[in-house]
Amino acid sequence: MKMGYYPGCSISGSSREYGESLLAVLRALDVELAEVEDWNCCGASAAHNLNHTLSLALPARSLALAEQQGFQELLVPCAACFSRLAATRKALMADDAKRRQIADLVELPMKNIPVSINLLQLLQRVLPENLKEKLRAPFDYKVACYYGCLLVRPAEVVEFDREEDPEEMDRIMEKIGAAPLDWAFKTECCGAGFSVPRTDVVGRLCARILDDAVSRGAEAVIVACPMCHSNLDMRRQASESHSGKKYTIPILYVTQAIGLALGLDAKQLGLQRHIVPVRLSAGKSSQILENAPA
Amino acid sequence: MARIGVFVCHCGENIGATVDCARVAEACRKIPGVAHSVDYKYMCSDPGQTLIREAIAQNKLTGVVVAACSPRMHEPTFRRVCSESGLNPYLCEMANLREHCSWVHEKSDVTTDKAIDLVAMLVEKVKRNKPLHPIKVPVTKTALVLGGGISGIQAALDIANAGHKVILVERDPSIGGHMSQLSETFPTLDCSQCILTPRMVEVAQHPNITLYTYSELESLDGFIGNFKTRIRKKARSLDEKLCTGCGLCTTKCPNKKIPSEFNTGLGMRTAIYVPFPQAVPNKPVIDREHCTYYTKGRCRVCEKVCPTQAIRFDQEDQIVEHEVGAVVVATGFTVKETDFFPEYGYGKYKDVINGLQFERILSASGPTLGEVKRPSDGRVPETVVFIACAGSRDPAKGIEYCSKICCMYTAKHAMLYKHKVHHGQAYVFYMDIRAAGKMYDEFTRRAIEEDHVQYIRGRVSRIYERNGKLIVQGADTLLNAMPVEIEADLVVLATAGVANEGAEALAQKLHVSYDSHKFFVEAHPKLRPVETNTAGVFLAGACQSPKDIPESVGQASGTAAKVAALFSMDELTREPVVAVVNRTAPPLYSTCVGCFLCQSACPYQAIEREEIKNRNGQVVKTIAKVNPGLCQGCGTCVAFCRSKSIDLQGYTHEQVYAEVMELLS
Amino acid sequence: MEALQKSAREALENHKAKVIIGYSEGSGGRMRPIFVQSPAEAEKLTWNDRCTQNLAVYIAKPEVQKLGKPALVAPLPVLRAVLQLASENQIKEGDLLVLALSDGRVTELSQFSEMEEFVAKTPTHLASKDQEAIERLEKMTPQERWQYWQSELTRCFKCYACRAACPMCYCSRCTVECNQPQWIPVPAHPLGNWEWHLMRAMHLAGRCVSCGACGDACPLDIPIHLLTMKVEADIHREFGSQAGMKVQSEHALSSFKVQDKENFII
Amino acid sequence: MSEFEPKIVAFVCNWCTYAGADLTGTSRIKYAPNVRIVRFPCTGRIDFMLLLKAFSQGADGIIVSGCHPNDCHYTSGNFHARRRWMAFRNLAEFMGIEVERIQFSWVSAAEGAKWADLVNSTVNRVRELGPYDAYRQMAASSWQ
Amino acid sequence: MSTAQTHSAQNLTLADCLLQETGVDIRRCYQCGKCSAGCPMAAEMDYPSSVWMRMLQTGRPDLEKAVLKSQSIWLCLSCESCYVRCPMEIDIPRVADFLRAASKRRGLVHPRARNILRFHTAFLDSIRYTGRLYEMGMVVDYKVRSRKWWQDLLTAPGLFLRGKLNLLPHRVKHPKAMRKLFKWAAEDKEARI
Repeated sequence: MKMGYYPGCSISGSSREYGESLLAVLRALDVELAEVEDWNCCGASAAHNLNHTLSLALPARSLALAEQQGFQELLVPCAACFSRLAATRKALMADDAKRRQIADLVELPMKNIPVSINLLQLLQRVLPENLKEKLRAPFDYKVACYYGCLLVRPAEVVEFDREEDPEEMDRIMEKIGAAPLDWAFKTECCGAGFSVPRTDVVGRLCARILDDAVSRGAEAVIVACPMCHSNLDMRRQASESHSGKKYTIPILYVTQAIGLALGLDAKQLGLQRHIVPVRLSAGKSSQILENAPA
Repeated sequence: MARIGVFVCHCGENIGATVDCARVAEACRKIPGVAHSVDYKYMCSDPGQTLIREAIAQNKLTGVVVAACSPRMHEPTFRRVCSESGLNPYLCEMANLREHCSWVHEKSDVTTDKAIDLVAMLVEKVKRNKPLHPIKVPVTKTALVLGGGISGIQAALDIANAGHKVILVERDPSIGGHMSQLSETFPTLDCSQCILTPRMVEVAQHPNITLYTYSELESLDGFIGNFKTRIRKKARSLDEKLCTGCGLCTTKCPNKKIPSEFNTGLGMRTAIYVPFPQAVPNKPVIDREHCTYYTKGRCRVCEKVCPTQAIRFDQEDQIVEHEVGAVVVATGFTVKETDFFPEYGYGKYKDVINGLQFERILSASGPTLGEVKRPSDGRVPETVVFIACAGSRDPAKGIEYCSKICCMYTAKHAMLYKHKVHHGQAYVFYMDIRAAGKMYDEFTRRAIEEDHVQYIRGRVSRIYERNGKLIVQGADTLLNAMPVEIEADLVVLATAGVANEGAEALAQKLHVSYDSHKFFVEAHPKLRPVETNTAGVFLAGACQSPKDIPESVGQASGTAAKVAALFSMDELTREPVVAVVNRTAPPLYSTCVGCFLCQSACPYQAIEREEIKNRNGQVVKTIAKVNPGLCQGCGTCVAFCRSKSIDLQGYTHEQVYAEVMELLS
Repeated sequence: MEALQKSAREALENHKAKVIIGYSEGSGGRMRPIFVQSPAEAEKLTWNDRCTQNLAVYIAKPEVQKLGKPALVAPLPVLRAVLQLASENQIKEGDLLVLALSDGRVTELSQFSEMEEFVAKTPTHLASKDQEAIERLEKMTPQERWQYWQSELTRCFKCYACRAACPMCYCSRCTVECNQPQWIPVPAHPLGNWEWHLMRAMHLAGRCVSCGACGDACPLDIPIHLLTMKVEADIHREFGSQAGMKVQSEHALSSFKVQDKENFII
Repeated sequence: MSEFEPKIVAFVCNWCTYAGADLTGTSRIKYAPNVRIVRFPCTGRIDFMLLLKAFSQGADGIIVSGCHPNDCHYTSGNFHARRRWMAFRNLAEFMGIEVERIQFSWVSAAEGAKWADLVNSTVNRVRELGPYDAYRQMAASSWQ
Repeated sequence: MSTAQTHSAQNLTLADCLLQETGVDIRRCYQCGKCSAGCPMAAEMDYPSSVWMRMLQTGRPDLEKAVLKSQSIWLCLSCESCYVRCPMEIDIPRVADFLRAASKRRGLVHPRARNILRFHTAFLDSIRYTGRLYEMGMVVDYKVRSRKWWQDLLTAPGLFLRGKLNLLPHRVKHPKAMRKLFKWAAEDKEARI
């Protein structure tokens, strides 16, 4: 199956492991990705924070290019990019004047703008029903599925799963043998763009999330967004200094969890790039995964 | 030559502001057949009416056109004026210059021209009106009351006490409705069972009331004064005459694990059960979905223990037919379940319950026998959070209206909780306190001042569970929206009052209109709140919109007054707008050729066959004949008849033809 | 057509019928209806594909009723007309005898149920030339159709031969003759013709047995039978019912289904 | 007149659409003044001949509206009307009448706004279609 | 607040501009407080979302200015919790976007929120010149603007060793197109209010 692909800026930079594990897993599930030629950054929170028109123009250019290159659907693994692209498509479909304005600005006709889908929507489609038999090492750990605030919200733009207490990632985790926990911070914000200017805020918000997950016995937090991952993983020290507790719970991408279950090795999944070492408890399948120098 | 009077009304500013009434009156004066044409500030006022009366007398008018508001509003008024001045009321028509013209168009010549067209159209119609006389129809002096809640009970008792027969139909095994589920009632905190049970017994013992419980309306046909209704008495699987209500079967029944609807799922009941101790009639019902005999064909314990052998497993549903003269709809409402709220956990937290469930917990006959224990582990909650406006006033959730009673029963809940758990702490998250009834606001103040209920102004954003506690995330908008987080043991949502399941289907059976929330629509929100657009069908209680007990009882007595007024007349006069088959001289006798295709078109089966015999008794011809008693004047047959042999009085072929021709000339 | 003449003679001899209504050769190579009252005249009865008049039209006429119980020579359209007239309470069982013709054989029917089985067996599709004409018209644009019918219908001079030839037009006073109000303008001008033919088609909606007698009767050969056939075809497609197949009181336009589907009411 | 103002007749049922139009009035929702309402007890009473009469008298557009299915005050008047409208519309289309000028609709007593939209949209559509000259010429060439 | 002015009846209030530009009508807000209750940043905000809604509703210029000068509009993470739960379906994040843009244009950015603005500006600069986010360049640009030289200095090597820090940017083939986009967006009418 062939699928349009809008990688987003962080997937080759601060969250390379997300890109690596995504490609590894999709190759294992024989899904081929075709990157959109010359895509540009979606502007994430910076654009819409300062200039609404810019926040439409930036994603519009990438969508126009994708349309020109014949894509109907685009996989957008990063939740922020997914939210921006989906919001832009909805806004331009509703406002013809704006659409024509931007179309002649980027000098590309924008007739039927490709639909962007997020990682969970794609996995829902491609994960085979009999996945359980194909697993080499079932990922049977207690996990806290963390959706973040943009993956399923707002419903008018995203139209996927439930806005409160979503379930799709939990279903996917069950398919690979994990035991998703019923916890209370599935869609509470991790601090997103404040990672650099207000790291203390990220520390506070992430501490709340980690605290709840750990207190319910989660062995790993599963995410599907590079910004959530970097705040929960890279900013671990800020969370620990805020709450005064030590958190060793690893943060895994959905693709990494699936990769492990399919038996792909840690290097391919970029586990060595994590700040918080991915040490999954001896317990069941005693997987001690070494990682890069601490 | 017709002598028509045209009376153009300014309706104060309502018409005068955008329509040049003088020009309309002046233009109509030129229409052939118009003998008198004036405009006046308020036609419907007394001076306006006397103006018409004098004009009829002085100009010997043979028809009147009042150009004012909608005929749905004042047609009766002006027709009464005409009949008082000796002019047949059906020679008076109204042109709708207000709702259909002045209120909806800008002030311009076009609008005034349209007004003139509308009046001219009605003048042509009135020229061809014939004097008609009301039809006398007998009135069956029996009332049908649907719904055995407090409204139904009150309506039934009032009508029965007025000396008329009443048939009370209740869907559940016992009458009592939601009121029987309440612990105590605001604002006086008297126990609901104590004030309700006597009324229920009075209904059961009243000679004029025939009570059908565990029964539903199957169909309703006919019209005011002459309804034919069929009621489905669902099989109780026991013979009511033999059963003494001893309750032995309900104690011996082995199947005890069925969630009790009466206790809103908090308590359990047996397969053969009586909903609550004071049930009227105190006769059990077998729940065929769960009873082991019906599901697996075994058990029959109740049959064995029954001292009077009253159990009838093979009992079938029974259809009972009755003729009634009026219908009072008092089917009540229900409240939203907690699974309706995504942000409060989609109903997965056991200790997040709705108002009705907390009533059962407070109620002495409830699953916890009146002690406040939380459903999850039965512990006494130390901290209880009450959330007002849960679902109501929430357009995002599709319920934009206020459910009217939640502020009051939330204050009551908090108060009763404090009375039972003195050391407990009660919080109420509210947006506005709507306590507008008599002694209502004083009641909520008592909750705050005497029972120390902590009222916080702000709506709760989210509830989640953390090691056994329910974390309620709110904000106090009176303190610069300062976030407030409370660890609660129990959360009670005052959920929105919504229409019952099946309200839409019932409305269609009764030909009563309903709004987008499936509440029944009253004839006029201010002036006819207890009537519907269907003559003879009245509304009482929460089925029309959520309301508290005093208002429901008030409305119920209102409908009883309406029914009593209807039954005070032996004969009912009905609008003479009925179809008539034309008759001509012999040998044709009528242009109707007797194809009788109109007979199958008539929804009221009002068309019969009439054999025309000549002098020596031979049947010359069989033609259609309309029974004026049954015909409701819809005109479906009239537009259908190929040879135009049947016509509708008030909307004859000539009249509508003239209206269209005039309108476009 | 000896079989036909034999059964006609038999019917008259043993008084099953007082008169045989059939076809016989007329002037100018055209067939004309004939009322045979004595066995001797029976050999005048013939049958060939030029017999297009719908003999059922005579059942409702008082002059024919005076002649006593008729036996009707009935090809399929005539038979369907009889069933539809029965559905519309114009004739009762036993009022007439039917000599049903189908590919040469003559079967005598008197019960409506027998007639229904007979009709159910034979196919009821339109003649190919009519079917093609309707399809050609349906392919035209609305303007073209308007022009077509304007040019055709303005030729009509309102001789009402079509009404006379149609067994379903048995109304004692037709709407055309109603002058209070004057629904249809009397003169044969474009508007008068237009409204007359449209009204006639609507009044035959769900009742026309598509026998084409009206089209054949028209002296100017205006294809007015296409109108009634088209209406009947639409009603069959959309409501499922067809005229003259059963004796039933349920008529297409005097009954309804809650699930009737349409795509133009918003 | 600068712009063509279509003449539109509306045949409506008294219990639903007429009451809906009343509600449009009481809610003061403005709409185009081109429509004249003729009141009938039920859509079942509306004779197809009246539509022909309206066009012959120079109407450019027609609105026919009544109660939603299942809401009819007389239980089935609107169901019968619907069947007649289907048969009439097919025949009219077959004869070349511009059926887009006839707008059939269900408007309930609670849909004041829908009535205003229905009128405005029909007026605009008929304005675009222009005056119904074809039918008017046929009528004009037929002396009464 | 100075004298107890009555609520201003002055014609074009900030709320009116908001309605014209974004279609969001804050008159719908009936102050239920649900947005502030669910906002993760409400505790730190000087005026949580329900309060600034009320301030804008009054149309008083002094309160409007106070909102634009507030820190809370910059602390908003656009996490949509408020929009998801608002009973009146008011797009509060969109209002926050509008207020930030207005605050920046009128130079009323709260001193303690300047770093957040600097971060966004640095982020956009990186897109303006390379078409994509050049993380390294963006952080350096931010440090120059905010003079926060020491922040994250220790974590940088770790990130580099883990291959998370690209030294060179990935350029878009037509950087000129990006600049054209930015110039056009800057002139758009909302930018001028």
